[in-house]
Amino acid sequence: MSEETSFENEVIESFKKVLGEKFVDGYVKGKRQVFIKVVEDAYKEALKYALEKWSAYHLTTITGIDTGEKIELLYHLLEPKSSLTITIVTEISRSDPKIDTVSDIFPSALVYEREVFDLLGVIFNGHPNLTHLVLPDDWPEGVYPLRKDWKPEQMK
Amino acid sequence: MHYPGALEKELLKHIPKKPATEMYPFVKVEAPEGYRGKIAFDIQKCIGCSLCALNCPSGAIEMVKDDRTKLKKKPKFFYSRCLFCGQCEEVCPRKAIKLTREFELADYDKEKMVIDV
Amino acid sequence: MNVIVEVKLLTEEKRMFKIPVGPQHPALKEFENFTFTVDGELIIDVNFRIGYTHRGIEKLAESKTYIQNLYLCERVCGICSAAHQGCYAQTAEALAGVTAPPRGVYIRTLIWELERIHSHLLWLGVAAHEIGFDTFFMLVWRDREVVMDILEMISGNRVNYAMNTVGGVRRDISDELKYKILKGLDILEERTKYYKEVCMKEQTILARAANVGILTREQALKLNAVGPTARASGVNVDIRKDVPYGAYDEVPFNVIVYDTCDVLARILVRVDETLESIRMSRWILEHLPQGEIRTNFPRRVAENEVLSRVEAPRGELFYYIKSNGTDKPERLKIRTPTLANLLPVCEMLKGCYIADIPIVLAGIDPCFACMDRALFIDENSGKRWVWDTKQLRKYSIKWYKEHGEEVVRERWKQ
Amino acid sequence: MEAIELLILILKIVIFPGALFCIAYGWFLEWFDRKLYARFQNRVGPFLTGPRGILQPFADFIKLLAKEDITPIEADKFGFTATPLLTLIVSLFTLLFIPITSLSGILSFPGDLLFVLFISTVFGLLIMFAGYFSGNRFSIIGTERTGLQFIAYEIPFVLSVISVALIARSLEIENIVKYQIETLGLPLIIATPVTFVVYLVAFVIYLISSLAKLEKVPFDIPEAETEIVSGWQVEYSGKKLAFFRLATDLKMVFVSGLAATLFLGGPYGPSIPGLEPVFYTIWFIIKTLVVMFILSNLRSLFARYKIDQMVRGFWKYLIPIAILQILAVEVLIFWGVF
Repeated sequence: MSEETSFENEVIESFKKVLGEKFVDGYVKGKRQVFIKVVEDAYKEALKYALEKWSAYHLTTITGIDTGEKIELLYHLLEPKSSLTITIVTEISRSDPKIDTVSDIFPSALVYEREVFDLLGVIFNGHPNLTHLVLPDDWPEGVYPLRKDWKPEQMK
Repeated sequence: MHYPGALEKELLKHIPKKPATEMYPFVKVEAPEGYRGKIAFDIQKCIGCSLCALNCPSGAIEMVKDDRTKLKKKPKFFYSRCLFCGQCEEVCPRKAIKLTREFELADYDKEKMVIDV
Repeated sequence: MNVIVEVKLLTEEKRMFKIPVGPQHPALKEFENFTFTVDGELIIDVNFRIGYTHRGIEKLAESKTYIQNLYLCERVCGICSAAHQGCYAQTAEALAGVTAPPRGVYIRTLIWELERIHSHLLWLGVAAHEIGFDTFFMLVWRDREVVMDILEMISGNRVNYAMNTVGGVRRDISDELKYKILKGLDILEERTKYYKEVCMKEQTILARAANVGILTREQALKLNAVGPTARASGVNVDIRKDVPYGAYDEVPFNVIVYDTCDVLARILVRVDETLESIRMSRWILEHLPQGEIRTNFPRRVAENEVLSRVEAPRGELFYYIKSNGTDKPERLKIRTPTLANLLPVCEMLKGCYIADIPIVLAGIDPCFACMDRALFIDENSGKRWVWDTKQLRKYSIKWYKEHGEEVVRERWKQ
Repeated sequence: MEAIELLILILKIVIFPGALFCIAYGWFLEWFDRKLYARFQNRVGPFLTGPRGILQPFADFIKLLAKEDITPIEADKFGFTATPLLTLIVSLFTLLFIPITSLSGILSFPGDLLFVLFISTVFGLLIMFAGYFSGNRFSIIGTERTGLQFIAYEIPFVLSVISVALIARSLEIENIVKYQIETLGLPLIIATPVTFVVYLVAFVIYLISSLAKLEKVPFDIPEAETEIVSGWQVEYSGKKLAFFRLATDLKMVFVSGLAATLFLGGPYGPSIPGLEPVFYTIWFIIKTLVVMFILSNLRSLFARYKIDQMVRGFWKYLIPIAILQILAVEVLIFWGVF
């Protein structure tokens, strides 16, 4: 077991070293799947580090989860050659969800950030075109369907 | 080596051949063995356990009152909503539900698209 | 100096001509909108607006059990239904710590490969149709029926196979069926080889596909292109090899990479992958292990989170599930390959001609319904927004009386 | 006496072999084309209306007549309504010059070949108007493309026709037909080995440019369905579309009829004396069907070219070849071969 997870642990250790206090938690879920939880203002640093040190250039997607009190953002990165999946997890406030865009590091984030904005209402500072992606243009302002307190009946 | 008209030989072969089209509504086509089509329900075997209704992904099964089964309930199938996934067939403990090979189910009236044995 | 700049801007502005492609357009088989700014026949800029088929699947999944979600995920996409369902099943298995038996995994992999054959042949036909080659389209689709029939024989349906379940697969493959499949695969291999030959010989196809819709290797890497689109740009990325899942660490196969970066490369990548898939299907059938095809799956799943990837016919498909101890998932996230290829396709289209729009758009094998995932059926309250034709007609007439004129006017102002 | 002659002429123009016959034959050719196209693709094609679906084009026409006729807000109302009618009239008019029942057309005068060629170029212009008047974005692109395509295919088309006129030393269609029969004894294209070689080239050029004239694959660029939704005719519906489709069918009769006239010896063929009109009509139908077979085969064989490729191809290859071919004919005439 220890041999199998040694590579994953090495990844977690390296993040711990670089981020220091901003590193919150690191855990392994399945083979070559590393989750790194960081504080709100260090996520960009972590992403950059994942790109530079572990060359995880492929941003698969950004998942937003409404946990009730906070909104959790998961940046799923992939490094295909060593099949390493790094997920950078960060939590932001639910009442005023604002975070900087990462589209300057990962251009493909442009679409995924719009999706998260559309469905969860997270505002990405510096995004050039933060408009509806999947919801219709006449969708009411401030209604975000993927939040837990939104029920489909509200649409009637 | 490339040139326009690489398909010519193949095309001329088709002229005397019979077309591949199946003249479906005029000539009936049989669905293969194991096809998931219209639901056939056997009330004799049913015990009214509601497992099918609980597992149905599209809510096409509703449990209604019926005295013939053990638990005084029987499923009513609205196949206008059915996905034909066969989950009800799979979970049924008494094999009372079976998906048949019948597939011509379209109707103008939604009310008629119900199996209520 | 200023004046000159201004004059130049004005004339440029005047020369801009916007053509809307979609929401309904013959080049798009589904509803999306791309607005092209053109100068004569040359495309200068592309804007997209997606979401016309948003069905709210991710939200709906939170109110359904793990078993019900199987069939929901299957309906994210029609063409790659097995990829979605299989990916969901495999993620859910990892979530609950269940391992599917080897025979189940092999059959699942077989369905994935057969689906790839069917999807790529479908795409080849559509691509031929987009460049006006209807004969090729008809012939390819005629021969695609062989693999459709195989899939129907195995699973009981042509499109939504419903083969996978959490913990394995639902149907076994008998020896008699195996023989039939092998026979069908022989026909498919012969025909696919012939079509590849035609693609390389036919001058009109080459004239439309070669050097069209260029996406360089650097752009593909930077914009995170996935699947055959990336492989046609010389990026050696294939989830089946990179992050092996299912039985792919045992099945021998080659990753097809072309480096001409154009539509022709995308055609050849897909045709070659079809041939590779036929070979793989044969190998899987011959090496099918004995034993069970499924195991039990718990009704409730303890708190956990897991992500997994599948190489769908269109590229990397991504599922993320978070559970909360009940029988329903807390969050289900789907990232479909078309969404990832959206920015690359916009990049490809710049500098193309209007005539290239259909084939370049089709070049990524777009599946917009996949990408959008949406519809407001409320399961809990039982309220349904399903209308019959009469109501729908009434509503549409009413809507157009109210809005029609102004909408048309507004369109014209643009 | 004159009144009866006039009546016969009117009957000829209106019924046989004029308008009504041509329209019916146009529908027949469309059915033949669709059926063949389907057979090449291993499909069935139209099969429901009438025996083997032969009435399908007629049924389509009737259906379109009954459909809602929409005029867009931005369209030029007069032009939008007038062009379909004009196109129909012009395409009917050209057919009066094609010999069907006898060796000359219903209308015939010295130099009518040039006149027919001139009118047939009006097709292209009318298509441009049709697209322009509907004011749709797609039809404007379709118009642009029609214009570009027009300057590419019209020259080789005319050159290939003129080379035939050169050898017969006449610009009258009747004389060209008679020359083939009387002087050569056989249709131009198979009369002698020399004419075969020279006129095969002209015939091929004629067929290729008539594919462009008829807007069929690989030159259906102005109406390319997957690119610009059917281009210049995107806004037309109902009766207007029905007229356009009928005009397209008539163009098919014209193009195949002209090919039969110029290269295949017109309606002439073995016949029983006294029954020439009947036999000539049959020969005309056989010859046009041969031309249609080739055209259908060609259109099921290729992918659509891009407009730049098409124009480049025509100017780079087809026009020089057509000019060389005319020069070759001149030289042969100079040497006294013809």
